[in-house]
Amino acid sequence: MTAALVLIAVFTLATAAVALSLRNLIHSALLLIASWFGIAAFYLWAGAEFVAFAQVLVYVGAVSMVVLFAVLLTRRSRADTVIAPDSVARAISAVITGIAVFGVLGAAILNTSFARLSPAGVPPLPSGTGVSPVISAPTATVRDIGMQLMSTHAAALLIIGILLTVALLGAVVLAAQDGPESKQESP
Amino acid sequence: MTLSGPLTFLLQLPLASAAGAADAFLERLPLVARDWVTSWLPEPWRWLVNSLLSIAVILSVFGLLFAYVTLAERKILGRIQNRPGPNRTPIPFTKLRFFGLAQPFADGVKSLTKEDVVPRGADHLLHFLAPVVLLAFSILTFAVIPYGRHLVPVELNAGVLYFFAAGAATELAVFMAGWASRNKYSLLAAMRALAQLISYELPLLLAWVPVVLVAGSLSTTEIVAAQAGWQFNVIPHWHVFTPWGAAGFAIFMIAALAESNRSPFDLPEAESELIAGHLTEYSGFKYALFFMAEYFGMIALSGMAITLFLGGWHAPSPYVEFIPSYVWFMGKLSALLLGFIWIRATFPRLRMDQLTRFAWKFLVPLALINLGNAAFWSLSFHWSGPFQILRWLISVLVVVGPFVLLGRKLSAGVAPRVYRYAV
Amino acid sequence: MLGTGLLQGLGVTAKNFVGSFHDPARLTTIEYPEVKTKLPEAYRNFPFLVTENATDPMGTLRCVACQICEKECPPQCIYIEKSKDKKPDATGKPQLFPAVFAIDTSVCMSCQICVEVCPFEAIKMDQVYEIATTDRFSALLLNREQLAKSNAYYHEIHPTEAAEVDARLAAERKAAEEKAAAAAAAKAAAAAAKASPVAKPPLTA
Amino acid sequence: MESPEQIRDRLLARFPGAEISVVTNPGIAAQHSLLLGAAHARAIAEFLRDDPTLKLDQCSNVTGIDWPEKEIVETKNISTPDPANPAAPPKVVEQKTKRLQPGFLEVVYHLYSITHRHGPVIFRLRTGNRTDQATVPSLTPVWRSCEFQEREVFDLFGVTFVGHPDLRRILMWDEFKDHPMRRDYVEPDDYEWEPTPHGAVLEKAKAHYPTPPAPAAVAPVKGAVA
Amino acid sequence: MSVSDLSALNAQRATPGARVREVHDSFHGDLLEVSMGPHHPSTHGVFRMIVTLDGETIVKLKPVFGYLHRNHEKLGETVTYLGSMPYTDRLDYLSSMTNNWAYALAVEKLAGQAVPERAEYVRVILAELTRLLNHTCLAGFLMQDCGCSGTPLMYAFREREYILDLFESLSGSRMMCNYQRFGGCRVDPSADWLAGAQKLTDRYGTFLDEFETLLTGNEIIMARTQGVGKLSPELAISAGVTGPMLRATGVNYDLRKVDAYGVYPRFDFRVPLGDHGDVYDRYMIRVLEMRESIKILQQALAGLPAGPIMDPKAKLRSFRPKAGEAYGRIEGPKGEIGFYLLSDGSPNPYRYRIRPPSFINLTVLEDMCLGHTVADAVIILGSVDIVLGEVDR
Repeated sequence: MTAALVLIAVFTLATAAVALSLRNLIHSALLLIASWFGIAAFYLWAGAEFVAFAQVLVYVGAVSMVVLFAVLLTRRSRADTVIAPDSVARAISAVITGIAVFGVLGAAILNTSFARLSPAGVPPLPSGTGVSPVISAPTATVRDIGMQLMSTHAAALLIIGILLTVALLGAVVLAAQDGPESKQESP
Repeated sequence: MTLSGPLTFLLQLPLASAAGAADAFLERLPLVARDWVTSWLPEPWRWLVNSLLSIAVILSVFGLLFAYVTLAERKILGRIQNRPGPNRTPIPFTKLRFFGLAQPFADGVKSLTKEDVVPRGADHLLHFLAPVVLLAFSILTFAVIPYGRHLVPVELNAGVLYFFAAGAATELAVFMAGWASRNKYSLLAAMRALAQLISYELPLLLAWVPVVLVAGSLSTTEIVAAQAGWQFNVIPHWHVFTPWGAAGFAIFMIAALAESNRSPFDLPEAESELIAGHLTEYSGFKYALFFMAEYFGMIALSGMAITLFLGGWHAPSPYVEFIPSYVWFMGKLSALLLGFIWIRATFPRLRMDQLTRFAWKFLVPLALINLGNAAFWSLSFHWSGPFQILRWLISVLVVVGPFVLLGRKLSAGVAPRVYRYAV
Repeated sequence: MLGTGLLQGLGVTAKNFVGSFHDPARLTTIEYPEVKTKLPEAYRNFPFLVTENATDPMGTLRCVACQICEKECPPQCIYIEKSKDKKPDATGKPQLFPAVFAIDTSVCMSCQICVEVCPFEAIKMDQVYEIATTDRFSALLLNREQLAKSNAYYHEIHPTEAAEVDARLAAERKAAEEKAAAAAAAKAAAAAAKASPVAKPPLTA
Repeated sequence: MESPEQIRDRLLARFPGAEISVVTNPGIAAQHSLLLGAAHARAIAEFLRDDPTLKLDQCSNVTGIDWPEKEIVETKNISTPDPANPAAPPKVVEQKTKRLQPGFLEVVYHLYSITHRHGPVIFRLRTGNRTDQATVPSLTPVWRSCEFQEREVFDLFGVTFVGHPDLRRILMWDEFKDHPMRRDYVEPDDYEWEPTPHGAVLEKAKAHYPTPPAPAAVAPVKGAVA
Repeated sequence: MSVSDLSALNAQRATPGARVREVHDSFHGDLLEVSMGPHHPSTHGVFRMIVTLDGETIVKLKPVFGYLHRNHEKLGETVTYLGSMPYTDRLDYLSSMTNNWAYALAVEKLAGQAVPERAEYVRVILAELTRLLNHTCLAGFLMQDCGCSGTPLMYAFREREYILDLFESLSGSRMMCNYQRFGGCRVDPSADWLAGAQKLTDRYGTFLDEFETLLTGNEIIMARTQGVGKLSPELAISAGVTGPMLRATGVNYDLRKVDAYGVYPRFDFRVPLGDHGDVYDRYMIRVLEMRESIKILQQALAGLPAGPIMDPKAKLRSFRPKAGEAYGRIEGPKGEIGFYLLSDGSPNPYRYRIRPPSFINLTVLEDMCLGHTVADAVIILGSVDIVLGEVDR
């Protein structure tokens, strides 16, 4: 049980760490995707089947493509090489951002009231396999998740939606600066 | 769905009950066989052997199916193109040809014995991993499809989601193959594959959401169960026989064509443009693995389409229910695969920008409208009598109207032309 | 409406699928080693040398080694060496014959020009096409003995053409014989006239 | 359509001082041509293309011809009447004069008018010699169809077209040295060795490859094989 | 050539045509240079295009050829006039009959050789059959380039077999016919052969109907080909583009009408013209031309006169035309195929030049491809209708 968790955690963290340290961007991206798989495995371990599959579907299926596209299409501009990796300002800003994100996430976790799980409720997992044939409880069904999202967390959902839309529009605006001359006549 | 009257009741009387069909010997045959095998083993081992057995059966059945789908594809393509197709491979050491039935094995032996060429500049690890990852994920998708009344390898609450999550990882392998090959054509193919995946993932997902909405579950078995029963004993309650279901099925199949890189969406391996796309630098068995994974993907997507829209393993009429459910499943699967082959034989390939435009400007809006249509359908389930006709009318209109309008927009500027002559 | 063209296309392919099972005009494939097409009479492949008599092929070659075909051959694949001595041909007239006659079939492009320019009807086009060989060098260089085939064989593969050729040759031969006979007669007559100046000249002249 | 003489006269009126002459074709086809000097060629070409009565808008064919240097022996019969006896037939003395005609390369253009549907109007440009003055003005800016054809003439004949936008070899590879369509071109002798009934090729190949690769295949004509 | 040179090239191009787009601004990524060919499935032989891509958009395209170069013209100078005839088969091996005819026509012009009427009719029949063959195959190849998994190509080849059977039973060879001679044709077609040709002519329209049902109205093909590879009539004329490609731009120029060679003026046929000059027009013009060819075939087969097939005065051996030069051209299926012959009175031509239509039609390949994608370049090349035997010679 715990061994599985340890395995998953080591896998996730190791892939993430190696992804950070590699020089080859494509390898990093692929390892990042591997670590997302680790996270999905963790969700599975915790019995959150829906979230696990959604994680794979969204992150591995879609976000990874965006990442790979970004890596492949971005031109290696001179700006990258000018900024030294170990400049103090960068390090400080990175630390501040990191602490802020950690603080927000930690606060969210601490403020969440988890339903009490009886030990029996934890699904029996064959150690190491990660996928169980039958998951009985806690059955947070799709219907429940939908209800939660549409009632309790409707505002958050809306805000996230707006944020993503704005980001999308921003990306479109950035990408559309191609100018009219390249507008290709299409049938 | 609920239009039941005395007539239906009378028609249903002489038929065997569903329970009777479920207990038929042929229906239970796979289970009986499995239990017979496991009965030789001590109790603690049985669950493990049970799972291993189902894995082995799936792999062998679909492996064989893959082999013969390739043969069928070549033969049907041949017949459509007015040639006999491969028919000369004999049974080894004999002169018996049997229409070339040994061809897939000859192909297999050939690809196994071929030299595995890896380009010098290639990323060897990724070049090796790509077919493995692809095949692994394609096989994973087989886990949740209900092949028969009692034949579901794994029952998951979020089975449909699992299926598409596993399927989504396959294009990653295509990208790995394209990128690792160190070939410009392969790289272009990889980019195309990524763009194609992003474009068609959305209509593919949106196409089955209505099914989940109506069936109220993400579990494949429950979705199949929701399609049980017949109208007047002739029209099955399959989702495809509703306006939203028909539209959803069409969208799903088009997106499935794109997801499995089949013509007319076979751009990542467009042979006239990109040689063999991401497969350009693959040879021998790795190539065969790619090939196999591609067909597995096609088979799995067809299986999912059957589960979601074509009533799963249900017989089309109670009069033919004596035929076991898995036979019905395989029959439907063959029909869909035949459709894939037929389409491949007929249609030319789209261009990249047309491909993405078709997805974003046509399929996605249609799928979204279809979602609303399904919502309307499920909210109006209690309408009856003349309202039932109204319900059908509205629903059909919601399908056909946007199709015509969007189709007109999509094909704007593209029309047959009239030519003038100089005498 | 969008898709009608595609549906029509599917209809056409379906029609061809069904048609390929029953319509011989659609499924035109012939399974080659077992079944072979009937070659049209005009079909040509590599050239061969016509001999009058199958029992003595080298003795009755029509070829008189005039080397016209060697000169006219566009890819220059014919190689001829004249004989030193003369041999009587079919009509009994002494003629040169080819001591060496080789055709490099790896170069020959089956254009039939040698046949057309030959004034003696000595070289004709063959119809044998299963001539693959594992020896790329000497096996593709056909010599006199390999090239010689009988006139009967020529009749077999190109009946119409061979009949025409034979008729023409027979006419030529007849004319030649008549000419020779006439010449002989004239000679005899001249001799006779010389012998007896009062004798009348022959009427057949 | 105007005859070449008429075109020449109009051209001379339009471009005074240009070198234009009519080259008569002695053959049965009688497709006579104009010989243009290099100096005015481009301007004349533009005139031919744009002139409303000619409107030769399509340059159908561009080709080179190699005229190597050759010795022309002209035989002249000089009859000298015998001064002593004027009544007698004059004495005929054959006098041979040798003349060395310098070699040059010629580029022939066949023009047609799609607008007026007439043609061909043929004109020729000549290079100064076959070596260092093998240049003519390029007419690619006038007719696009000359682009590849002039490259081909450059490649195969070695005529340099001044003003051609992209003058590279087109059919031979870039590293190739000679111009194969010239009449004094000597083919390279690096043939792959193959038995052939023709001695010349065989000798060349043998000279290039001192040891024949396959001893089994040396005999050019083997004995009778049934 | 670097990107900065492109503007120089553009400036030098006096004629209208697409311009090489300069992509050097900060937004665009590096250009990708892809060498398509010589071993590429869609280059119709050993042909190479060096394509510079911005993403998938073509910013530069340089055709490279010569892989099949055998100096055909030099060969023609070393053999007799008759000896070049079989070599012309090997130029454009899909249409050997029209190549034969073009060469025979040029030699006949050079030597002043008359051709009997029956031979002229037979030549028209064979040329139109060749046109059917060539255009059908082209449509098949073009659709193959569009990504039809071989189906239209196979249908095209099925019909081509019937035409090749006719060629074989007449000339003895399916593709290397070597049939025309100076002053007529080599053999006289028999009544059986003419009946076979009539049968084929009668059923070819049915085949074309089926072929068109499969392709012409197909939305994907229309979307792929309409508006792609546009060629303006001005550029087409200036670049010497001929044949269906020229007529697809709307220029009414068919040598069968313009030169009125052979007995073409006796036949009633029309010249289809396109208005857009794109790939679809080039495909459709060929299909419509095939229908006109069927009309010509019907008329020619009905009106075939009796008489000799060879001019009795024609010489086969020791053929030496008078010194002089001649340029003869006909409307081949791919465009104007012409032969320029220069005789110095010897048995071999002093200069033997072929005007290859597909070579010259390739001049505008880059202009048509700029701004389109790789996939379009493939079908644009397919619509030009090249045969490398003729391009490289």
